[in-house]
Amino acid sequence: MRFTPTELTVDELALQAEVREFLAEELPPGSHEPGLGMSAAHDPAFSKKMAERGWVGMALPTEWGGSNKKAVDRFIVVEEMLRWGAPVGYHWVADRQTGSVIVKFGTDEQKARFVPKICAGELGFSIGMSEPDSGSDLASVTTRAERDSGGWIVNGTKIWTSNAHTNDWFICLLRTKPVDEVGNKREGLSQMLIDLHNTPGLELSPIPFLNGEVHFNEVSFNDVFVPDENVVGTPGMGWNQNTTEMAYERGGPDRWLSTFSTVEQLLRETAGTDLDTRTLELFGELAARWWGIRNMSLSVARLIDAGEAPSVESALVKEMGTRFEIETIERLVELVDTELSLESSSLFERLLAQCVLTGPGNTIRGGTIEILRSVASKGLQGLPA
Amino acid sequence: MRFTPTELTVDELALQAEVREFLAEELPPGSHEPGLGMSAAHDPAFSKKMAERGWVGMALPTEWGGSNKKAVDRFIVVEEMLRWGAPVGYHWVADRQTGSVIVKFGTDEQKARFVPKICAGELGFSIGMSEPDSGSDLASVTTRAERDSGGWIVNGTKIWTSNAHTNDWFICLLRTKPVDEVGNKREGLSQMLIDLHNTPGLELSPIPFLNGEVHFNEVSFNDVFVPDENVVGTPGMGWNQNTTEMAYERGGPDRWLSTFSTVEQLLRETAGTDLDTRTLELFGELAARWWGIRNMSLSVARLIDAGEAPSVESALVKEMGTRFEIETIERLVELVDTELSLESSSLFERLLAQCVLTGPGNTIRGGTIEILRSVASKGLQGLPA
Amino acid sequence: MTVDALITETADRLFARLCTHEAIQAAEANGSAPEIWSAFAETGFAWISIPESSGGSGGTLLDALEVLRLVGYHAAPIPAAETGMLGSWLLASAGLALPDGIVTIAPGARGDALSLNADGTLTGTVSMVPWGRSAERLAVIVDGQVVSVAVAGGAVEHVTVEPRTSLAGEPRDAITFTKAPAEAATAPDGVDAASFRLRGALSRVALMGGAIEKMSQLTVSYAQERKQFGQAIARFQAVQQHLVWAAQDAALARSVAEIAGLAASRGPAKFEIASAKLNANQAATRATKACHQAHGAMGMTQEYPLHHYSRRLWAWRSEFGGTNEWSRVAGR
Amino acid sequence: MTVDALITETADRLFARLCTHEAIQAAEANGSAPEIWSAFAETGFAWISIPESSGGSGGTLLDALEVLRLVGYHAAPIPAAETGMLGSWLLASAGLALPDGIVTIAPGARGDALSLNADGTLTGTVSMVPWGRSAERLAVIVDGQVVSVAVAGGAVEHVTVEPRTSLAGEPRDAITFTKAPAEAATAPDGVDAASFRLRGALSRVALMGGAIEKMSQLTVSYAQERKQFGQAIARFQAVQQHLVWAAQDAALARSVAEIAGLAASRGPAKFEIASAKLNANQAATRATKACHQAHGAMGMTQEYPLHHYSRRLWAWRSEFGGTNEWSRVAGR
Repeated sequence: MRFTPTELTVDELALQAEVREFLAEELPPGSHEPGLGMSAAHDPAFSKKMAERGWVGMALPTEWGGSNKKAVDRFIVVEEMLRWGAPVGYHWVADRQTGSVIVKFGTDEQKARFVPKICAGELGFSIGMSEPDSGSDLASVTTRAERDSGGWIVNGTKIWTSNAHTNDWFICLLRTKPVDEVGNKREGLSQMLIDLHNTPGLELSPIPFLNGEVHFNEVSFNDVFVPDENVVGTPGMGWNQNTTEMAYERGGPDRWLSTFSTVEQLLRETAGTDLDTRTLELFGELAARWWGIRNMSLSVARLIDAGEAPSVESALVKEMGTRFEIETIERLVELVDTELSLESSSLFERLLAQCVLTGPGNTIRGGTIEILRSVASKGLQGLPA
Repeated sequence: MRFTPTELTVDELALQAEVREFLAEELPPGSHEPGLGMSAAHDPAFSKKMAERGWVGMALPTEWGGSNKKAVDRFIVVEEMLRWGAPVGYHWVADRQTGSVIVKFGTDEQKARFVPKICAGELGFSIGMSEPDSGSDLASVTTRAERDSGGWIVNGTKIWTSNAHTNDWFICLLRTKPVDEVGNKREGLSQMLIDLHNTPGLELSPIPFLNGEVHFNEVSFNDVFVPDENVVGTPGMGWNQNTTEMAYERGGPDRWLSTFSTVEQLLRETAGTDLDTRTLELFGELAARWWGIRNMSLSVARLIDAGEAPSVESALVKEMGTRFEIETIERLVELVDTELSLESSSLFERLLAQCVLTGPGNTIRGGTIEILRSVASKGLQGLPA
Repeated sequence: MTVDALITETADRLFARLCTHEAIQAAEANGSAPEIWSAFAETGFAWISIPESSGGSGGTLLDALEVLRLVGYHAAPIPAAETGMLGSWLLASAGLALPDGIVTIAPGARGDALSLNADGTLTGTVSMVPWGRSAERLAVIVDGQVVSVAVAGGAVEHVTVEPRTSLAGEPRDAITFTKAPAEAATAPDGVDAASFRLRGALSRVALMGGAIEKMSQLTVSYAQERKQFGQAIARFQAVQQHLVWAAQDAALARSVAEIAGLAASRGPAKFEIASAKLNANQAATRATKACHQAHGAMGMTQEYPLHHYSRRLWAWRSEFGGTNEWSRVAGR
Repeated sequence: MTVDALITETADRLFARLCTHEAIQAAEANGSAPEIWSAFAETGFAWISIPESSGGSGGTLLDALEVLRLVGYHAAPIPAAETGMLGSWLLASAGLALPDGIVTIAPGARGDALSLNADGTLTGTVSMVPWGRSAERLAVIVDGQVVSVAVAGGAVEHVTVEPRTSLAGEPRDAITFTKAPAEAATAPDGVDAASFRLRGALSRVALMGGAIEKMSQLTVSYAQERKQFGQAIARFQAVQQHLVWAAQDAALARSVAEIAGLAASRGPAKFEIASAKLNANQAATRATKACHQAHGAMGMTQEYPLHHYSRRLWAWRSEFGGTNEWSRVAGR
């Protein structure tokens, strides 16, 4: 395992400058309430503007509407968007995962149907993976799809489906063969694409977050029919396809940037003032650690562009980033030593209040921190994940 | 589980004052290099002086030479000794554990033979428990004792036996029945008392510590004969007796005080100077946390005096104390921000250097931190340990 | 000095009955819980530790802290500390009358400024005032005077209440007084901004001890019931760590509250209260992290009760002084 | 800019052969390892990154850092950084001659004081001098001058060497000069106490990256081989945490060393080196804790090699600036 040091090329720096210019124009400071990482606001108009620049589905083939760019290019765009707290929620999952999965495993018909719309920022996707009894044991899927003429009949329940109420479709992991028939819970699973709002028998129930906001949904299936043309890849191979999807999710800059916009806001609010030693040292420490993790994350993107599959490296970076986020919040809370409120007049304090409330979720999204450790630990020992 | 708040009585405060006076007289500052917790120096003359005050084996019955005092009284004496870094190494284990085990499980003949000498500070004990392959799995004892006329023939190896080279006897956990005969590795174990220096077939090999000091030994048994009168309690019941012994070890003040003398030395060396905010805050935080853990530890001693068996409480306090020690060292190293050396002219820096080198051992002694968590976690769930 | 078991039992039973998940949720939505308050006030617990001669319910500071521990344990959405050991304590200390309703206080937020005018009226703004919108009066120290001023939820002249909330969704309002009629009396020796802040911190420590204990118990139950990979998650070492840390922090927070309470019954207890708040703050940070981690996504939802305790702990750890402030006090 | 694989391979093979457990232990007991040093010096690696025109071996700063990474990886008990990228760099920068033997430097310990006398001799004391007792000369900046002074292990007049050791048991001596003959030349622009401290910190980061990597590998092997409760301890979640954290810290420390090295090849790289040292220090603290925890008692013994790396890391994290010092630099 090696994180080869890498720096941005001249072209990549130009892209970074372009994104910064775009953001300064579209979202001048004060014009929007920044979102934190994956809780970024949902704004189809903004997604469309980004797509017009070629920044949604940018690593996908031009044939299907993508920009055929590199993982590092996507890294640059995502990094700037998250630092700015831009409203990238609508295209987030489709851009990061679903587009790639369809391009990799889907039929040409599916590619034509979905990918150009994803790249246009016109199609938001959710992921239907967790179930009420699955927890971190994601392969223990019990929502079953049974063969029917020309498709499948689905019954069961998915839970913690982020933004199902605001997105258009979701990609679902369903059991197409019982465990006792295939002998292993990772076999007999299939991925299917399902319209969230125009599917008879599909019902969404919001699960309010602890502060009342809705991100999560429960999605129940009552004899939902999914036509064969919406099955992605090979029936029964869903777990392997899904694992690939998870690997895309890890190691990206979302991990270690979702609280960094809060730090940057504190920098803005204290700019020009005489910092005390404690604040100066904390800024220094956070900047140094951000720099360290960012370099490693960028190395992972380069590895992907070199055609490698850095899954252990990604899990290591993600676990580090997650701990960095948690520690950043704790240190900031200690530093400001004041009562926080979501209604504070200081944007920094509002953001920090939001960080405190959503912080525990950072260790859960995309695999709990324990699962990440297990993936990484197996990789270190040369064992299969 | 409840840690009832408790404070020292007038008599207890008088004892504390007496101990402080004794220490100020016997070990005026500058006259000795303080030892850190369980690495305290070995000084039979000092142990004898303490015994003359009735402070060795003080909780043991007067009948056998003890002072019949309470656990809280012992707490007071031990706390002051450790804060002062006094050379309590020679009587440490005998005072803390072995004396109680013999009184609880031994024959009257054994009590008469060993306990008065322990209480006189004239008999140092070690513990023969760990084996090369046992690690944290302490019940996986393979050193076997086989029946022989009037006693047992012992073969095998004990390891990590602290201070076997400077103590007189040790109390050993030995397998007297094979596991496949008793069906459970916690059965078929027996405790025996063995002279460390006058026993044919017993061989000690020092295991130098990473800085060259010797605390640990390997002790090998080559057809060692142990007479029946040296078996403690019921043959085969050694594990249960031993578990009792471990419980005595936990929760006592040694856990959270072994680095505190270092903090107190820093206080002395900075006394009268104008402390910067960082130092002031660190002193405040450490003092506050010390106070918090000390109150809980004192509550445990009161519970013991009330005839309860606070094993979960002890494990919780010990795990907290261990983490407190580690964090204290890390915070002090960050605070002083200087190159440490065992040969520094500052006693504080010498102590801190010693803390850094021996710090990792704190999480190992008397059960690794993971084992403590497992004991505590089972207790919290109402499961048997 | 101990607390009568009857106090513990009565308060525990009362809150267990009133503070259901739904009731706490409703209090957050409505910004008040008048039924819970009136049932609580009826028992007299609201004025425990305030001498009967001053119009209180009598009892000791330890009694008051025990009631607050149970307020924390049940996440009771009421200004128990504010009305009792903080607000009425201020009023009684200066011989001012206790109102029948809720008394609140000004915790001393950044930017607060109040002044007594020459005509005896009060002018200025205080913020982060607990349940300001429901308070009958505010008790506050201004220029060495204990001042009692009518708030009446902003329904009186000269007073405006801007609703705000804490991280727990509990009211923490900004109140502006413009020449508001006020009663004032000289604060006796030992009653000043510093001693009030200590007392405020002590009230939070008691609340936190209760909340961490409940959170720890919830987490043990959840970990025993919740199954993953074919076994209860309590069997995983990583989860056991969380359970142990939460239990330690629960024990620590309760223990420091009780010891500091003993010390405060005898004197200013500056070191003890500072140390107790510092320990309670650190315990809250560790325990909320451990309990949320053990709960996974379920703990992040409104429908599961963990957040009643974790969010209150995040609010209380910042109220009446954070870790750095109290470490400086303890370090002196 | 990359490093020739031949450098990595040659140095790795050299150290693997020389730096056996016994050889490192013997070096600690004797306070020097002359055979290891001479084999190392013979390869020319000792003067890598110093221009051939100045008497060095040529090569880049990245080459030098790669050799130091391997010095750390193998716990080679030699003053490689001191003789090369620190001491000879100072001498060469001012056009002073490079000696054949070991060059050491003054890391700038508290209380150090040196002054050049009017007759060109040197007076004063420096402490924590790496391998002072084995050094031929000391290179140091005094009053804007690069000074080269003979030490010869204290075997010359005007110089006394008091042996001291670091936490790793490596020599960190105090040297006192009394009117010692010295050569001096004006330090060029960019060569001053601050840039020297940055360069010293960078050398430690490279060493630390290597040592954490080795420690992490040792720990993975140990956890796979060591059995408890009937299975390899690597199967326990608690041990897996330790393995993952150590591997992260190994990767982090190596990565920051390399990125900071790139930046330092182009300019002062103040932020990068400060950040790299801060990250390496934190990585060393976490990784030594994790690796010792996974090893249990075995890791605390002299006979098992873990301490060669962990003790060096404890020493290096304090050398050329701790975490607080560098966080202030990075924060500006």
